[in-house]
Amino acid sequence: MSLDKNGIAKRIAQELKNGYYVNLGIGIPTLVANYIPEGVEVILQSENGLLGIGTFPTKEEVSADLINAGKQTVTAIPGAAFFDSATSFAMIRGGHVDLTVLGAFEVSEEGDIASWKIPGKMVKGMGGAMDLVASAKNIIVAMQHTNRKGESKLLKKCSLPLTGVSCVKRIVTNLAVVDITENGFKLIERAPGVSVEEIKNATEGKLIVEGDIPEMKI
Amino acid sequence: MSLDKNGIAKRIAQELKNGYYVNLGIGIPTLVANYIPEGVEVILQSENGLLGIGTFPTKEEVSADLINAGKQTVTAIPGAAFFDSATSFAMIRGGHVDLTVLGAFEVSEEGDIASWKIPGKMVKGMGGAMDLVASAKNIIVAMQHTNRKGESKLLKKCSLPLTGVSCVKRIVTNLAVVDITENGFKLIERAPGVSVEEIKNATEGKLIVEGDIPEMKI
Amino acid sequence: MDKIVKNAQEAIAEIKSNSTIMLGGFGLCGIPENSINALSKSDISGLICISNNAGVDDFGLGLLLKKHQIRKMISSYVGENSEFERQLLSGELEVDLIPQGTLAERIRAGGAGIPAFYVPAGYGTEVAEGKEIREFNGKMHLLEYGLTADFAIVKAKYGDAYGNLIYNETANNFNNMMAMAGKITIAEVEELVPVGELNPNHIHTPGIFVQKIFQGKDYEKRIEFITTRD
Amino acid sequence: MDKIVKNAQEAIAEIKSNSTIMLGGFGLCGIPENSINALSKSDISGLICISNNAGVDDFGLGLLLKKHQIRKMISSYVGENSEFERQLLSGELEVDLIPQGTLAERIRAGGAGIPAFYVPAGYGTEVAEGKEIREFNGKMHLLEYGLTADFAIVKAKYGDAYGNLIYNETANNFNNMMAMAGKITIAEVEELVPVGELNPNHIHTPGIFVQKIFQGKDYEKRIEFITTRD
Repeated sequence: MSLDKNGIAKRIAQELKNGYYVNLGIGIPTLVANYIPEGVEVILQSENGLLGIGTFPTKEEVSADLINAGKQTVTAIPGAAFFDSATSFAMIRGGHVDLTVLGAFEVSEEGDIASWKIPGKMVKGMGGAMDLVASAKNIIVAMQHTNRKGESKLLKKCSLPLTGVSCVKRIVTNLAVVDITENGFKLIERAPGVSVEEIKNATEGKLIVEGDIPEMKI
Repeated sequence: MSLDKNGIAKRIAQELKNGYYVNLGIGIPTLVANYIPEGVEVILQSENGLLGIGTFPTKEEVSADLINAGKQTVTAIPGAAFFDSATSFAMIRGGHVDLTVLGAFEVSEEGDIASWKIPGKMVKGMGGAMDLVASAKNIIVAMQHTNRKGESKLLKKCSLPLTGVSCVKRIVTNLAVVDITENGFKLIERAPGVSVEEIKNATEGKLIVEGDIPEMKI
Repeated sequence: MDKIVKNAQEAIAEIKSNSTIMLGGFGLCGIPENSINALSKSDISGLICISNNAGVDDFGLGLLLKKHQIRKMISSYVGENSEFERQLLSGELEVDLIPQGTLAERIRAGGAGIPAFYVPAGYGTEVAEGKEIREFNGKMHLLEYGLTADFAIVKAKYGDAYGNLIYNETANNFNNMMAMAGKITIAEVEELVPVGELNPNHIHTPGIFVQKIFQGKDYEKRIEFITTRD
Repeated sequence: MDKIVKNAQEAIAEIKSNSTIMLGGFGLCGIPENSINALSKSDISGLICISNNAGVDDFGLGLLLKKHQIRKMISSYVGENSEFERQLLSGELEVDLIPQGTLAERIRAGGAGIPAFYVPAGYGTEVAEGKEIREFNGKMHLLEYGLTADFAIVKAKYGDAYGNLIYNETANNFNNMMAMAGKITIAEVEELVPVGELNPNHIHTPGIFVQKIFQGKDYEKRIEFITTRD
């Protein structure tokens, strides 16, 4: 059975290590914050100028001055810090953020990512995505394995305009955990009840399958 | 009668305009702060991270954390701001400081300045002088017209290693106020009782003298 | 050293049509509301606006878009604005999209007298088209240029007559760097306090970067997405 | 996320001979006294030290110079130190002199992932020797490179277990940027306060830049030139 969005977020949350500074993109990545394993303390960075994103506020706590990069009202944890956008991207570009999780339209065998622009559709802009993928030490993509037409999003080459090249390290989809290796995609885990065959069929790029592929533990 | 150090400082103080941000170098330039004309409000920048240098502290006010670029204890005026060295030089390099006053060993006809290194002598370093002269909108040099051997410090070409090129706008010495023009040094004012002839004799570079040269009003 | 002007109208009086202006804020957070409102009531047009976003249809820069006062936007993300989309598709409006971190750093560089610098963001993408590429430490980088503007308009929580500014929470965002990069920088503040009242250790934007400041009024501080846990 | 270590000795335990280390401070103002004292009691040697100044004979980096623990200094100004002068003239010590603003910006760039940038400082002087020169806006500039270090050691007034730091007065100076540029950054603080006690609007160095922090002790805070008006 393929994972829902929360399932993908739960699986990604297992990648978090104690002491990590993490930037979570909009969409599924944001949900990761709900599943941080017990005993693991991470600090969430928001590129609009906040280190230490807290929960959503109560109605009384809402502050127009305190939002995340998705422009939602948030709170700040005790020990948080506010700063300007240049400092925020100094953290990102300087490699101080340990893990970036973001969504994508497509990922290629070589770790290229397309996530910001669909020709013919209104272009809203790349926001901070190009900065994040160009500099993060570790990038995990959270996305569906196939698009609405059932076409694979794990491709030999991306067909859409790129956000960055050779940068994605791991992909967590509704079907599988896939790593980017020198030789292409490598299947690491299957979603519960999903067969290797199903994953292969849903993957356009070369998929390396070595030995038994364990099921995710969600 | 040639000016003493305080005289030079007093004359330079006349260059200050209301609302100026000013960086004063070590030595004579520091004395300028004592002669700011009435009705003129300027804010003094110290490149170690202070905007709004105040007077020297009383014994009780002394703070080891509050010094100027000459490493002397100072105070901060009401309305002062502290910041790091990168921000401090962003102000300087970005042209936000209106006037820089500094000392020099030599200045050339073309506005080159030598102020940091004498071959054969221990080199202490350029500190912030190269940054200041490369970027300040307006640079006034405060110095003696001649060195201890009686040799001119206003030269066709500097003989000592340079701090910066084509940057000095005006020189105030014990003998004269001299501007740097496209055609060389231009005599603007004489120190009280000092003749044009004396100034010419003390200037190695080409000195343009046009019309009557007024005495400084100190 | 008193830089206080009476209100937004007086603050923007010098701004001419076809100027390049930077406007602080991220989404609607920390935008100079009073100044934008005053601009929208003026007949200034042909503006090139450098701002991370473009407001919403009836608030923020959306107000200037609606009145066709903007010729070009330089931003990282321009969603949430249907009038923007219409003008862009019809060719009435130009847009330059820049990665957010590069935009922030270009503005800081402009204010700090750094004409150009190298960053990895955008390498291998259409952002790199026409740009100089250079390898450092085994990684490809693009040459990016410092940005300045005829005017920068920023908004802070606290300010004083010297132009010292303190921002609140994430409303700092682009304001601090833009203050550095305006040839003339206008600051509007929620609370204009007497000189000496701000702790000099806590100042985000030292007054040297600010030329005009005024006490703002009637802040709406609209929120794009109110999300609560209750 | 607790980054607290017991003391200076524990904080510097990882530092090996021949490391490159940045040390905050301007003159003797804001230097990491405790860490320097601990280094001077260690047998670490061959250090490359990036610090605006080199201390005085019997305080600050002068202590490490006296014990011949420093191989090379990267500074903007190294006066006020006769042992320094002796070692330099005898060839025991190397020194790289860098304009102060360029040094500050190179450190910030290193911490901010900017490999190189252009500045006007030093053009036409011996500082420009061997450097790439390029004209921007009619003015000549030098290409300068970002600087990082194996370790950065900084000193702040206040800090917490997350590594958030607040400096006092002009004791900020090089500390803030150096914290960004250390692969491992060690912070010593006059007052280590509980997490949540520092106002998040007032933090100069966000904790992400700091790996170890400790409560310093016995600060001497020596002053080079006590000048008073009375």
